[in-house]
Amino acid sequence: METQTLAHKPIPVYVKSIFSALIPVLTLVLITVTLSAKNVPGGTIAALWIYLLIPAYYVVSRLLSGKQLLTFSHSNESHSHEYVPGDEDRYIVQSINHHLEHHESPVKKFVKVFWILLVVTLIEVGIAYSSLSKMTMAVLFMFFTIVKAIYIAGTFMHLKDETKQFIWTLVLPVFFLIWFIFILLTESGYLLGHRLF
Amino acid sequence: MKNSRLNATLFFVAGIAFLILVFYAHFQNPQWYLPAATSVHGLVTDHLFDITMWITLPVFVITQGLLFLFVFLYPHRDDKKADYYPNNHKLELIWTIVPAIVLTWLIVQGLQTWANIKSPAPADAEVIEVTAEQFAWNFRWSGKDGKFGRNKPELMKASTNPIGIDFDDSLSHDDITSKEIFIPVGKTVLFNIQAKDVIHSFYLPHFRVKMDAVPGMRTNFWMNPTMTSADKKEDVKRTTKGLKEVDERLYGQVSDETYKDANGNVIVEKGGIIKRAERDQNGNLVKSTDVVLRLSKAGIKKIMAYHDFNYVLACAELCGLGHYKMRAAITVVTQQEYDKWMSEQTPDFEYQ
Amino acid sequence: METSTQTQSTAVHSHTNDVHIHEHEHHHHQSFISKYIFSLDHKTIGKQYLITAIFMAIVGMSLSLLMRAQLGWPGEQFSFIGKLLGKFAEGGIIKPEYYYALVTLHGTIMVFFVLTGGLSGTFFNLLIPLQIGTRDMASPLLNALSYWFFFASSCVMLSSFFVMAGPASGGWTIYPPLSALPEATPGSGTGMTLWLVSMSLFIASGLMGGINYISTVINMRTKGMSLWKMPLTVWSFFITAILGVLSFPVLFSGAIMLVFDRSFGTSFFLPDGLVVADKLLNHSGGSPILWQHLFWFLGHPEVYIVLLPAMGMVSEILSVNARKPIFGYKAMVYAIMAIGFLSFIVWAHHMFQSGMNPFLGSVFVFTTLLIAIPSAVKTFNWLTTLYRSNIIFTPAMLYALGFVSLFITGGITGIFLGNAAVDIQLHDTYFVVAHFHLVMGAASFFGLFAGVYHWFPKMFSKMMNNTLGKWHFWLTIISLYCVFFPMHYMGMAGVPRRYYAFTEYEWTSMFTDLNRFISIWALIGGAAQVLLIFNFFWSMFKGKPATANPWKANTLEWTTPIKPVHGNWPGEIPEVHRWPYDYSKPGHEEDYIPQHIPYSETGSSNRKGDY
Amino acid sequence: MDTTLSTSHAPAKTSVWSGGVRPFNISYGKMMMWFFILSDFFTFMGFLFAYTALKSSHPDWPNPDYVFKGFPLMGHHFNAPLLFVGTMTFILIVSSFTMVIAVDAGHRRDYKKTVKYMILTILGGAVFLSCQAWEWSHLIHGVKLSDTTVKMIKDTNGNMLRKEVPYAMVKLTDGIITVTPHTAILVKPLGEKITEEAGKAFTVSTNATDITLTPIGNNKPSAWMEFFNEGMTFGSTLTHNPFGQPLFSSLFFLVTGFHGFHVFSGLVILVIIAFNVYNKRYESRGHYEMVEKAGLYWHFVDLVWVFVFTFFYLLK
Repeated sequence: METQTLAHKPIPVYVKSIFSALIPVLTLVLITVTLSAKNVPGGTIAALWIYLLIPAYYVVSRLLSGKQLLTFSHSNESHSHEYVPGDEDRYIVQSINHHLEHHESPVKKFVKVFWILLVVTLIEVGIAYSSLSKMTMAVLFMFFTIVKAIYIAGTFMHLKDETKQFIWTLVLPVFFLIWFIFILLTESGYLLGHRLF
Repeated sequence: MKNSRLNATLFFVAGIAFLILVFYAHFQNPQWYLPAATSVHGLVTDHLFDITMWITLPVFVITQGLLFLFVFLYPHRDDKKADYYPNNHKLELIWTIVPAIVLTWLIVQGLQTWANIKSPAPADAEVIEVTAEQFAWNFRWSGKDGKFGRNKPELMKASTNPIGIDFDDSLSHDDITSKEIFIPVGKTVLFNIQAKDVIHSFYLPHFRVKMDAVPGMRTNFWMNPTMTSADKKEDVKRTTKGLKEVDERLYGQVSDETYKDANGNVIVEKGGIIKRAERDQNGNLVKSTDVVLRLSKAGIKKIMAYHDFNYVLACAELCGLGHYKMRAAITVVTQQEYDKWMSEQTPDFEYQ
Repeated sequence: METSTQTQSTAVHSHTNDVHIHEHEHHHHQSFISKYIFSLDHKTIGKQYLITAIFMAIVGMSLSLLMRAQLGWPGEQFSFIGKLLGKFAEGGIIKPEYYYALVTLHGTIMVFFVLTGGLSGTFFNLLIPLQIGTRDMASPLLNALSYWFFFASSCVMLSSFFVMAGPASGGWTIYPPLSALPEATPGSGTGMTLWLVSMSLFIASGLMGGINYISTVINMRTKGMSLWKMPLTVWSFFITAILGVLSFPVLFSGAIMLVFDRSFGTSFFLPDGLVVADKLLNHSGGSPILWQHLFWFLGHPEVYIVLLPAMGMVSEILSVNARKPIFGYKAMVYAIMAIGFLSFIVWAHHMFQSGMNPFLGSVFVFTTLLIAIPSAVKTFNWLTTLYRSNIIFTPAMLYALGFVSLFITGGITGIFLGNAAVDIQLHDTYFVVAHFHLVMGAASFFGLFAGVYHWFPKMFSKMMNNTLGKWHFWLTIISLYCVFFPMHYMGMAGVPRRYYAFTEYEWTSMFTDLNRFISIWALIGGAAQVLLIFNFFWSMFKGKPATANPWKANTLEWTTPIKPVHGNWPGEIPEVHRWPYDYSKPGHEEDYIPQHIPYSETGSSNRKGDY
Repeated sequence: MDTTLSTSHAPAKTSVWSGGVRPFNISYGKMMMWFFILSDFFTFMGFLFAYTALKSSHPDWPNPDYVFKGFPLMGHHFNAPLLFVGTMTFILIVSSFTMVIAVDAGHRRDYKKTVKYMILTILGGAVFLSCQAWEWSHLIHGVKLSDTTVKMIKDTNGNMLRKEVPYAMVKLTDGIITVTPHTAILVKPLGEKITEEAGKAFTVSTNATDITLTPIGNNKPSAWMEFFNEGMTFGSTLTHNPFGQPLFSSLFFLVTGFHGFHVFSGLVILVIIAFNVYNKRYESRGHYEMVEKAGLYWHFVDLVWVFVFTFFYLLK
């Protein structure tokens, strides 16, 4: 069974080292070559390359070392209930009770978050009245918005109590939004200079 | 599975026939392959097209070939078992990394070409303002002063002032407008493109120019034509001239001699274009002008003819009912002819 | 099988809290209406999707044939078309306004209603619960609602054929200002309003379905069905559902803004100084390109929403009928993920020549061409799956093989289009038409066909006729290639798409013969579909009764009873022990080992590193 | 034949992902609500990003401080930016807080407390909606827009700056600017106002039809814009906006309307659920997860408001 030995033979060290060396070198070469392309904002392209090649490096190195790309690891919560069809209600009751047993009354925490939200909003209004530059204000506002969003989602929506993997499931798609706004801002800056009226 | 072998063979034959037909179609009709560009940047993009073709063609042939070959080689037999061959990391890595490297190279080529095409036009470029509307193209030259006068949406009247030139602005007094484009050969031409109503696309297929005309904003594209219309026409004439069968495929051809029927009536003159169909004044399609029919009635089997050729401007973005006939003529002339043409033009201001 | 339904009912009783009460009231006395029309059973809903989609596909295909009639024989008078379309084709010649309506609705119906609604709706509903081993979707009620929203949106879309000025005619991408200004084209009146209403309903349906599929796959897999044991079908469905849930909302916001522009006088997508028919419009400040960004943020993932499920099903069917494990299972999964991820960051390659910031052109060339890498991995893996296999030529297998061929052909042309500089010539020409019809249209249709032939026994407990299926395959693939391959040549010459006639230009009229050739093959291909439709409905009633596992496949759906029961398995849901691709395993007598067979029963064939 | 064959097989590693287990330890109902929220978040972001894109492609985007400066019962001249919307935000935070207490009471199956706090939440939501109604109507009813529309604005060279715009939208180029209103009647009061408030920035001359402004020194256009914004109160509608770009008010009404619609549907859901809780509908189920799901939705409405607040009211 030649095929089987093929499948399970470890990859020789020299192949690994060549590939591992190749990727950083390739990255540098690519950045240099793209930078030489005329009229392309070099920094952005370079950032793109780094940003896409680092994951690629991770993937390749994981594959080369024979590891899995994604490991669906054990949850840090030990009380995952076995799933039995038709059992949803019982499961919900159990998990709520479990939650109540293991956590002290959260009302205090809610009050705290309430005050935080209030104060942050007041700070924001204060900043709006201040004479800071537009750019500084924008950065501060975005920062405080994210702070508020984290508190609302984390505490009020109990996201902090969920498993890490679930949190990542919800947070990762936001990457696409960041990419989207990056593109739209680049676009509207260009449009500003090309408007007719 | 009693007809496994039959299906496998069928698949193989079909596959081989497919590949052969692909190549046959190509070599039978070489004129169908990307026609040569007549602009400087067009030659570069065509080159990129060729590179991509040379990379992908072998991939196409090999992968399709393997598909048909495997199907042919391994139809079901009850007495054998397939290989249990679930994975091979090395193989998978190879065909991840090899395409990645090849594509990276293509990307870099593409980016450089793109950046060059999209770089700002040289300062001495001839500027032509293009205004698209449903369903016509309007062109404007800045005239002697090198500056365009204002145009205003509220002055736009399709019949009298399609691009709404404001004649209160003295800069507009020497502006020249036209419904067709004249450009000098070998000189950079910058098109400033805008639209009045909906999105159109300024498309010069032979020059590899395509840019949407977007209402409310100005887009642009610059290019450098390499061949005058007359030269190109002559070039096409030279390469396509020959005896053509008189049958229904004889259209879009220019007759190189005068052909008469038995009564001495002219069927087609020398230099006459044989059209498949024409439109009457109402825009309705009228069937063929009968040239072919009359030629064959007169017993003429073959005529000496060549392809007609004109540069053309078309619209490439769906813009409404007249999208398909939103055309304009574009003529590339020598610098002298261009200057002459320019001097003959009367600025619109003088008609006011 | 009635008895098994009865025994089943107890197990399903308290299945979901939301439908809990509903089940109590209706379960035991199912009338025709509650069983077949307002059913909450995922299998029935899948079939409802399929039959609606078949109807929509017939409509969509007829539209394309009408278009082909116009393009192949421009100016020819077809009296039956005149009778069919009335004032839209006086004297039997289709008018330009109706031609553009045909273009628009053909695109919309095929992309959304057949290949998204039909393909996803049918097979996600049918296969997800059956293949991961659960009794139904997470929320059957939402699932049924999803179908009825889909049905309503189909009705609204079809109703636009009957409004005075005709259906929407701005192309399926409905770029404003054309789509926003009724003055600009007749189709932008009521027809466009109906289009937008229909799409909003469709998006609602898609979201209800999507969150259901994702939750079901995450939460309700049977014991042992780890993610690495899921069939590639479920993997692709899972990723597709995620794409839908994340991309459709953005189109929704765009569509709402367009509705406001059209009906309430705002100008989000309408700039200053619009002059239509010598009338200066009052709009101010908007940006037409903004719509294109919002649209293509959905539009590109949409392409993969259409294609990924077909890829998943083809992988499964190839493996089953090649009697060989799919090669590089994990690489296939990673490729699906990579394609899903990349599909979100490449949308503006549809806009290279649209007047957007040219710098973005560079960014999107880069991301776009990267998609070729996972696609190449998938293609090579399919080919290696066939290497030293033992191929059984069922109609489903033929379609899967056809899919691979179409995917290669159409995929390769994508490399030309993805390069902005080359795209200058090819953008919005027949090259694009050929490219996406092959790689997304025809290939996804082949996935759909393969799925129908393969899972028909599971849907209707009958077998389809193989001979008809094979004839259907050969006629379809030959006509497809004859239709779409020549279009590449037209595209290279620069023949623009969405032209009502090519007789206006010398440079396009040289393709008149080719156009007629294409039209003839389109008619043949269209006629060939009668074979499928006949086969489908005839087999439904008169087909050979199906056996429990007719294709000797490994996945869980073949362990359910031949006659489907509510709750899928009359007894316990089988536990899963192995990956779904143990075909032709050395040391095992049979050439397949279903997923629920424990390793303890297959001692002689167990190996180190088994999945 | 093959050395790797073995009769015993090591049992597969089990993890939360290996099937038969809820990997996130969440019921599917809650999970579906979360995924719905995620997708709805994308819809909102579609709107807000469109807002950002349009805003950054316009130089004359209004400064929100001059738009949202009123307060109920304080009259037109009240000038405290963000005060009212800050109050609205406060109300929404309070209602979010009461909701989270209701959810917690639901977990403890204290149906009375749950109902009580849900009613408080509903009240909060209703007050928020009323505030929004005031803000909308306050923006819409000002000076009638038709009275303040300027047909054409030219600079002294005769270049058209804008067609049919209110005063406040005049774009300033360097040099002198002539503003030509289409009704002479208006010129007088406005002219007076201008002479009164223009301060030292411009020299102002008016006649029956024109107002001519000549900047003194190096006045910046923005100062001029702000002067107009401060000087007058206009009403804005979906399609007209005296404070600057009409798109601003279009988007304002669209996005706050869409958010308000979410608040409203949230209220309907809360009322139904509160009613069910009161009727002990969930008591028989043994848990109050429906309250929690409704709570998730309600908090999401709050979460989105945080973003709307930032994009519309804070960022300048």
